[in-house]
Amino acid sequence: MQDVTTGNKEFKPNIVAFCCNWCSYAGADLAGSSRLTYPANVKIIRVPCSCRVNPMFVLKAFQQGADGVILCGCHPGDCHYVTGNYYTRRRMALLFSFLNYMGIEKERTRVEWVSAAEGAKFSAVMNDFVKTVTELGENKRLTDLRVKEGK
Amino acid sequence: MRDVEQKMIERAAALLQNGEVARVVGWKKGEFYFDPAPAVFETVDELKDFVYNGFCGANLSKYLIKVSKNEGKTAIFMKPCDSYSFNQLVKEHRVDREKIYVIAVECQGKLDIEKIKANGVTAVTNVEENGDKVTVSSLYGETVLDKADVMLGKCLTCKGKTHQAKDEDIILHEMPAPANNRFDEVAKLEAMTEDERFAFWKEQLQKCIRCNACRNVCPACSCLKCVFDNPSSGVAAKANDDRFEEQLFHVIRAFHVSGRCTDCGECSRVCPQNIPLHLLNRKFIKDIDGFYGEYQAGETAEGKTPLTSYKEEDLEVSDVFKGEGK
Amino acid sequence: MQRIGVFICWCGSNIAATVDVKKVAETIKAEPGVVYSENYQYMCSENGQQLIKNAIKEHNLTAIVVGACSPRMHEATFRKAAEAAGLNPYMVEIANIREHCSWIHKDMDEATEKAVVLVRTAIAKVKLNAPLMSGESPVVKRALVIGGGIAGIQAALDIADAGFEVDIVEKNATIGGRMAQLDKTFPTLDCSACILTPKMVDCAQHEKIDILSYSEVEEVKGFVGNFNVKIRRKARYVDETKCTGCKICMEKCPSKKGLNDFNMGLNTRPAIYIPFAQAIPNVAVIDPEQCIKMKTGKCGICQKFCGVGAIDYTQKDEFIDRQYGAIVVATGFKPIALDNFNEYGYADNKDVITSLELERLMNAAGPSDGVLVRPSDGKHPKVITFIQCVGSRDTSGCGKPYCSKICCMYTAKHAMLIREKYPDTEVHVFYIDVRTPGKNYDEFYRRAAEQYGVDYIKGMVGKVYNVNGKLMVQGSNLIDNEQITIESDLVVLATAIEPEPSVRKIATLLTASIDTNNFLTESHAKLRPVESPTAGVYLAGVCQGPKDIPETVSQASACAAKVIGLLVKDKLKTNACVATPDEMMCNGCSQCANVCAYGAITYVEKEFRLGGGKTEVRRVVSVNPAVCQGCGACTVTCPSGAMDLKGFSSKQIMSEVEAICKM
Amino acid sequence: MIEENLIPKVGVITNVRKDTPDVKTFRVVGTDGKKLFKHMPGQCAMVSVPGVGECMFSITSSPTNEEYMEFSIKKCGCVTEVIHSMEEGSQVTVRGPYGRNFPVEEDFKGKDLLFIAGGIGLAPLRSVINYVRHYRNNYGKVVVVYGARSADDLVDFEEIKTEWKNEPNFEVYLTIDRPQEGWNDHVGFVPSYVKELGLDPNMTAVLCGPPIMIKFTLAGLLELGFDKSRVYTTLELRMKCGIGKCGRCNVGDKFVCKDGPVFRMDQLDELPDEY
Amino acid sequence: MFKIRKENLNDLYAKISESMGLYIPIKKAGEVNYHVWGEGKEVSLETLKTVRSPKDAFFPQTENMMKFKTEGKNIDIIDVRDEKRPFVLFGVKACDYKAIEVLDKVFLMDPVDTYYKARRDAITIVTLACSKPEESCFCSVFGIDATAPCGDVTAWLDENYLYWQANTQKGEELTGKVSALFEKGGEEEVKSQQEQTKTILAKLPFATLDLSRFKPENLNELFNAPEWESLSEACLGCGTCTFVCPTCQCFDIRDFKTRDGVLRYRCWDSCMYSDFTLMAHGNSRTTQMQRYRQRFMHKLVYYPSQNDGLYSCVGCGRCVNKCPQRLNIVKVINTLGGKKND
Repeated sequence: MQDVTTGNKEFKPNIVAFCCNWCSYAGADLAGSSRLTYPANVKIIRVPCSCRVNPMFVLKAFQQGADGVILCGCHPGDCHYVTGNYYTRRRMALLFSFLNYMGIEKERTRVEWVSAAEGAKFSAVMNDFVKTVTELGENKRLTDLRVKEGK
Repeated sequence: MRDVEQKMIERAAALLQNGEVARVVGWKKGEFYFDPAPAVFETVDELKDFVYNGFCGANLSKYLIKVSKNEGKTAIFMKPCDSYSFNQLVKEHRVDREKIYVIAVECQGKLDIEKIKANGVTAVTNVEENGDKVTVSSLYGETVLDKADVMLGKCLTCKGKTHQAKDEDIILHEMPAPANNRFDEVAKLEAMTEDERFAFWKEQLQKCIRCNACRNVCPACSCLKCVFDNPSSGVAAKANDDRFEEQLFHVIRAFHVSGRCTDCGECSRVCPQNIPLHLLNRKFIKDIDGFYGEYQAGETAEGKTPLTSYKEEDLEVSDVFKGEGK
Repeated sequence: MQRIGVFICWCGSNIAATVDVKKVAETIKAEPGVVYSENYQYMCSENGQQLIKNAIKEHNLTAIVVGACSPRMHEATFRKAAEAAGLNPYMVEIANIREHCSWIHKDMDEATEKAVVLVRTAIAKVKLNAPLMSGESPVVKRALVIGGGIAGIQAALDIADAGFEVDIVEKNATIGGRMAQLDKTFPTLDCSACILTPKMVDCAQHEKIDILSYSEVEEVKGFVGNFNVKIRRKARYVDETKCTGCKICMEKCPSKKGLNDFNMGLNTRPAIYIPFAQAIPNVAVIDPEQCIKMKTGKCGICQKFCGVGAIDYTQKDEFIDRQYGAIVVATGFKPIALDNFNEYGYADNKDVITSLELERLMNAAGPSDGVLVRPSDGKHPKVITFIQCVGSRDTSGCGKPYCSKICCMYTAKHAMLIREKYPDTEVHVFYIDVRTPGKNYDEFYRRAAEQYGVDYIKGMVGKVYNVNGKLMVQGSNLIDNEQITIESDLVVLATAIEPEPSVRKIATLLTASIDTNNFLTESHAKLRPVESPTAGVYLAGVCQGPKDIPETVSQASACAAKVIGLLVKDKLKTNACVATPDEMMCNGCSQCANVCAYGAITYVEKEFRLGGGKTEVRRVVSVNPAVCQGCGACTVTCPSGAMDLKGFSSKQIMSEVEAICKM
Repeated sequence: MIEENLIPKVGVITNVRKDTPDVKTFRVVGTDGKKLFKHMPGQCAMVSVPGVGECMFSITSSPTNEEYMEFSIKKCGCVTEVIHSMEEGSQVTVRGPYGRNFPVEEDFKGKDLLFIAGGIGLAPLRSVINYVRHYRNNYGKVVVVYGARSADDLVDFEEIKTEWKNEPNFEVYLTIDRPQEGWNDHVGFVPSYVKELGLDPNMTAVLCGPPIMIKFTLAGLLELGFDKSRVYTTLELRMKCGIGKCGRCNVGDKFVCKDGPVFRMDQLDELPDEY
Repeated sequence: MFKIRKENLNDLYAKISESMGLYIPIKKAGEVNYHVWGEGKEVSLETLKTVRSPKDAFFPQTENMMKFKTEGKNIDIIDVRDEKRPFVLFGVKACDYKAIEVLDKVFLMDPVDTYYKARRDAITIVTLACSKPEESCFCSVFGIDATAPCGDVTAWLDENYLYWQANTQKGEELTGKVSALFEKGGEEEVKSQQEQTKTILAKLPFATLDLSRFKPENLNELFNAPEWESLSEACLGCGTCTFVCPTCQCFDIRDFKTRDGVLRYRCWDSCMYSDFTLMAHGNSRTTQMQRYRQRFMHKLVYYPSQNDGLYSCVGCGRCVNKCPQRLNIVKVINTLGGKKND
């Protein structure tokens, strides 16, 4: 891990992005084929639908040292599975509000709707999210020291 | 309260005697006035130990999951708040309503022996309830306390005195409902800065010894195997080896019961370290009310929960923190 | 433990230019579980696939990871290759090191490092993959075509000719669609009605085709091979089975002031009407908003005169449920509203018309019986100016960013027809570009410009205004670089087209995705242009993108071919990545069933053995794998984790998370 | 210096043998190629795959084998599944030896010995039997009765056929539950076979196998006149620490890992019925 | 005997902390537990019972044991124990001190638990006599004198002074380090406090508990007693009693995956948990009654039978106070112990 405080090297946040297979993953593909760049520290996990993302996965990511977690899904109403992202929306609204209630910085979590046609949006969202989290700094509040000390 | 207890014993005896029910779930005398324990009574004879007093705070509804599997009908004494949990259990098919006979009983708010002791009274040998006052006898003398000061936390923010399910009731006195807004404490935390909230929960959760009392007492935690006990879940743990695990356990537990938690307050009551766990669940309830319209779990035994339903015009996740100004 | 093979693709230079593929392959060799790691120029090529097959056999691989392009591209390819080598196809994972890596990163070190992480992540997942088997589900041998325009008609006829039942659901009172409104068609100038109406009649007479006109799709459930569709049959107030199409009611109806939609509102029609002479079905319909009887309760004249007693003012909407194996969406288009284009004076001047209105004015069955007259005064226009790209290729936000594709050609057609029929008419065309790709198209346009003397002006029109009944068209001539004003009698706007608005609802019902312009998205822009991403749903005509008649017909036939290919199968392989419950952990709470959009979850009472010879009956979940689409909504709803998703199990996703964070 | 008894040693798998469809025998040595530690017949060791878990297994090889240890492991859970997927060269961690051994140097000496095993139950007995074979002169007659569901489920069949059967004053009786093609030996359940054999009740007996087999075999032996004080068995209970601290294997006033796993039947009688 | 004014106790803590760690009851987020002392911390010696017992000090709830580094197929084992700095455990009540003896017998008995031993060796224990026992206390039943605990140093506290008496070599060493803060005297005050406390102790409601039936020879009879069913009926199967108990010592050994290897740690476990005895092919205790019975049988019968009649309950009463459903060992003793009179 980079030590942010020493400033030896620029802090590069570790971002986990969960993307639904039908819209957002395809949107990310389109960003790729359109050569719309975003930082390499965004790593995408493909899930069938945003509603597959269990809060446990989000917490797991933070535990393992992610600095930001973003979920991307089809726009509400356009879910490939009809209603999946409606549930995602409720679950994540409540979860993220709750995490913030426990003092976890609200900027570390985000949900964005990105359609298969929105390669540009995907790239813009990722750039913005990386920027926000970079400004926020390392995730220290919701992380497992045992994991990091391993290094 | 003695008259209520007397009536309860009479009804229990009658129901057992005429074979309407095979057992009665209630509370049993302990070593003191203030330590009755939940119990199942199967014979009239056993009812000699039956007790109902200000220390019967325990929510009995969860016991029905196990007890109602037995042959025959089960009668249960239920306080207003317990009836919400009961409905939720019926809704989730954990308890067969047909096999339960609900006797709604009066509740004037329950007492907390730890709060009594926190008033400097120790070596308590007896407690007497007299209306608004509580007289505590101890080896070191006698003390009179205001009942309002020594009530269980959950009773101070009582949801109301209406039973949500009943087959009959034993209500002999009026039950005044308290005026507290149960979301005040949550709002107070919300008004803090992120840093303050973090510090608050860090200190509170650091006390957690992972005894699982909150989970095991929770009527909404009725999984056959909890994810935290399941080695293949990826989050199983027996203790909090790192601060993260304190957070993980309580976040996931609160999420899992969100939309299902009736705010019965048992989690906070049983916590040996007095962590205000209800404030976690209550945040979800407050948010659900705020985001999706008021919802009280356990008000009915039917319908979908807020997390298993949706509206097309639901609040966007990005709007959750809008207008917060922090 | 798995014996994993890793295959890193260069994709020519697409990946190799920014990712050090050899280094990735080398680094990955040290990963626990990896027994083989290789890189190759084109993994998806025949040779690349052979390399994978050989490695699977030689090294006894139990799972493979391919670091290549998006799994949306070649996952199926590599799964097939693995299967051919005796491996379960689901023991394949793809690390997307092209779209998600090489194409978006420039720095070689950074991209290489990320590629390694992505491959490791795929390895972490594949370690937990289990061989999956697809189930089977029966196919209902009937197709639904939504939309009865030329696209729908063509698709329905082709499918029906192959021997399958087809229902056409058309929201209007007749099939025929936009093409029925056209006069002539480019580039051959044959009469639209002459080529369309026989097809309409074929539909009506085809024993395999059921036309559900004046109907709309209300609800779609189910999945490929097994759609359950609820259709609203709107009340016509005329018994379809009795009406003979004699039109006496139309003559007798006292309320004749309804705008005639078919003629783009250029003339009126009675409250009870048959849209046009060749309508199919040739059955009247009452407009309840206009009908005096329905509004006031008095009148009833049509009922009196109807010889067969077909009129029924009390008719209600009816709902019918039908099962289909496949669905074709052919909902068509409409010209955009011109509210944002005041500069052309469309709202203020009757003689500023759209091209589709011109079609009706020129049509023999149109409001002016085919005589070209000005809508304002019925006089023959001497100077006609056409304005191209009204609302098309518009980046200002007022119109549509796309090219509507058909305007150049129909304007050339209009100009040519006018010049031919009324040689004394002066015809000007303002254009930005003239786009005529297509067989015989450019020849057609040149004929208009060269042989018919149509005045093509490259330039934009700034303003159309009325001076004493004359339409002043003020524009720029970019060739001569001058501002010009043309005094015209009639101005025709080549209005952009957009998808018929009802497509949004259809898309939602079908869970088919839609792009920012409301065109339905095809599964792949090049390789799967007629399939929607929703299995069993196909797209024909303008609902998918602007196109002309020949293209629409081709696409409709392509759809039909796809549908036929589906319907000839007796059974379909179902999704293998379905929800899978652990009954031992399920407490039967029903939360998961509440979020299942497909009704795939039910509950059963089941007896379980406890220790010591005791048993217990518990309510436990049961998932119908033929119905489950594998979204995973249920898995998160289940607090105990009793519900998991094959292919995307919680353990798999969590180990992906771990691998990603392990940088 | 107190011996570290909770920190394991690294063991290298040098040989994997598939005994039955779900039993494999793993040969393990230290990273230096030598035997990890000394042990006595009946003792156990904790074998672990870091990150997966730790499990107690009886050491199947005889203490007289100075080169390596063997563990016969039946696939029945998370850890065993991973171990089963291991190949030569894979590493595990091993700590031990734990528990009391069979009294081979005390009570067994000079006695006629009867070994009765069912299925994987032969694994712990193999260590004793081979120990006895090694010090053959210290013991009297040896009778082995071994049964399994089918011929394929018999562990160490090769060794039994080629070595044990040829040992002097050493009787081997094999049985399988159901008839099977190519099987010319006895067919039937172990308990009934034991009774059929009419064994000498003065022998010292060692039983190991599934609980149900133990129950009925013991009843059979008692019928034949065996005394519980001369019948031994070995218990398998969930053990964690191996040194009698963690409480997991506590039954009555005994810790199986420390006071067992070898118990005499009369000792077990004193314990509450919870093992 | 030495004494120190109460208001100077902070100096004492500071002095001790100079050279050693100091674990002392400290109030944090409303609850008193043993924590490392530091300037500004709210020490609460008056608290009769900390929520968690002082057993944490040598048998912490979680303890890292070793690390495995894995590279390819190779495993490296790394002992992660650090040198145990000597520390003082301050304010241990008589019952809790007795509990340490109970734990010692388990962990220091051959084969020795080296993790426990390392911590145990590093600790100097300062006990504190009780002056205000409460209704849940019943240490006297186990022959414990709450007014005169042992330990390396024994201390007494009254309104004005803390009194200090070294009992062992370790205790003398500690006294030497801090003696500058002390004045001599206090024997009289201590004596009178002890007498006063003893009269209360004799009056405590549980002072007359009868343990006579809990003997090894009654093992099977007690085990098979039908009363266990009703006794355990309300048990939630949580670990509260176990985790607040000063003598419970069950633990689990678990692995945690870090970035580059596996951390093996041990943590408290509870025989009340349904998965305590779960193994791949079954569970030897499937009902909560069995698990409930195990805990109390172990405390009252099994442990004494292994350890010359020493009970593994010290009457601290924590479980009496903390059981969510008000079940406890006293109810067990009264219900099963009363049987001999029938």
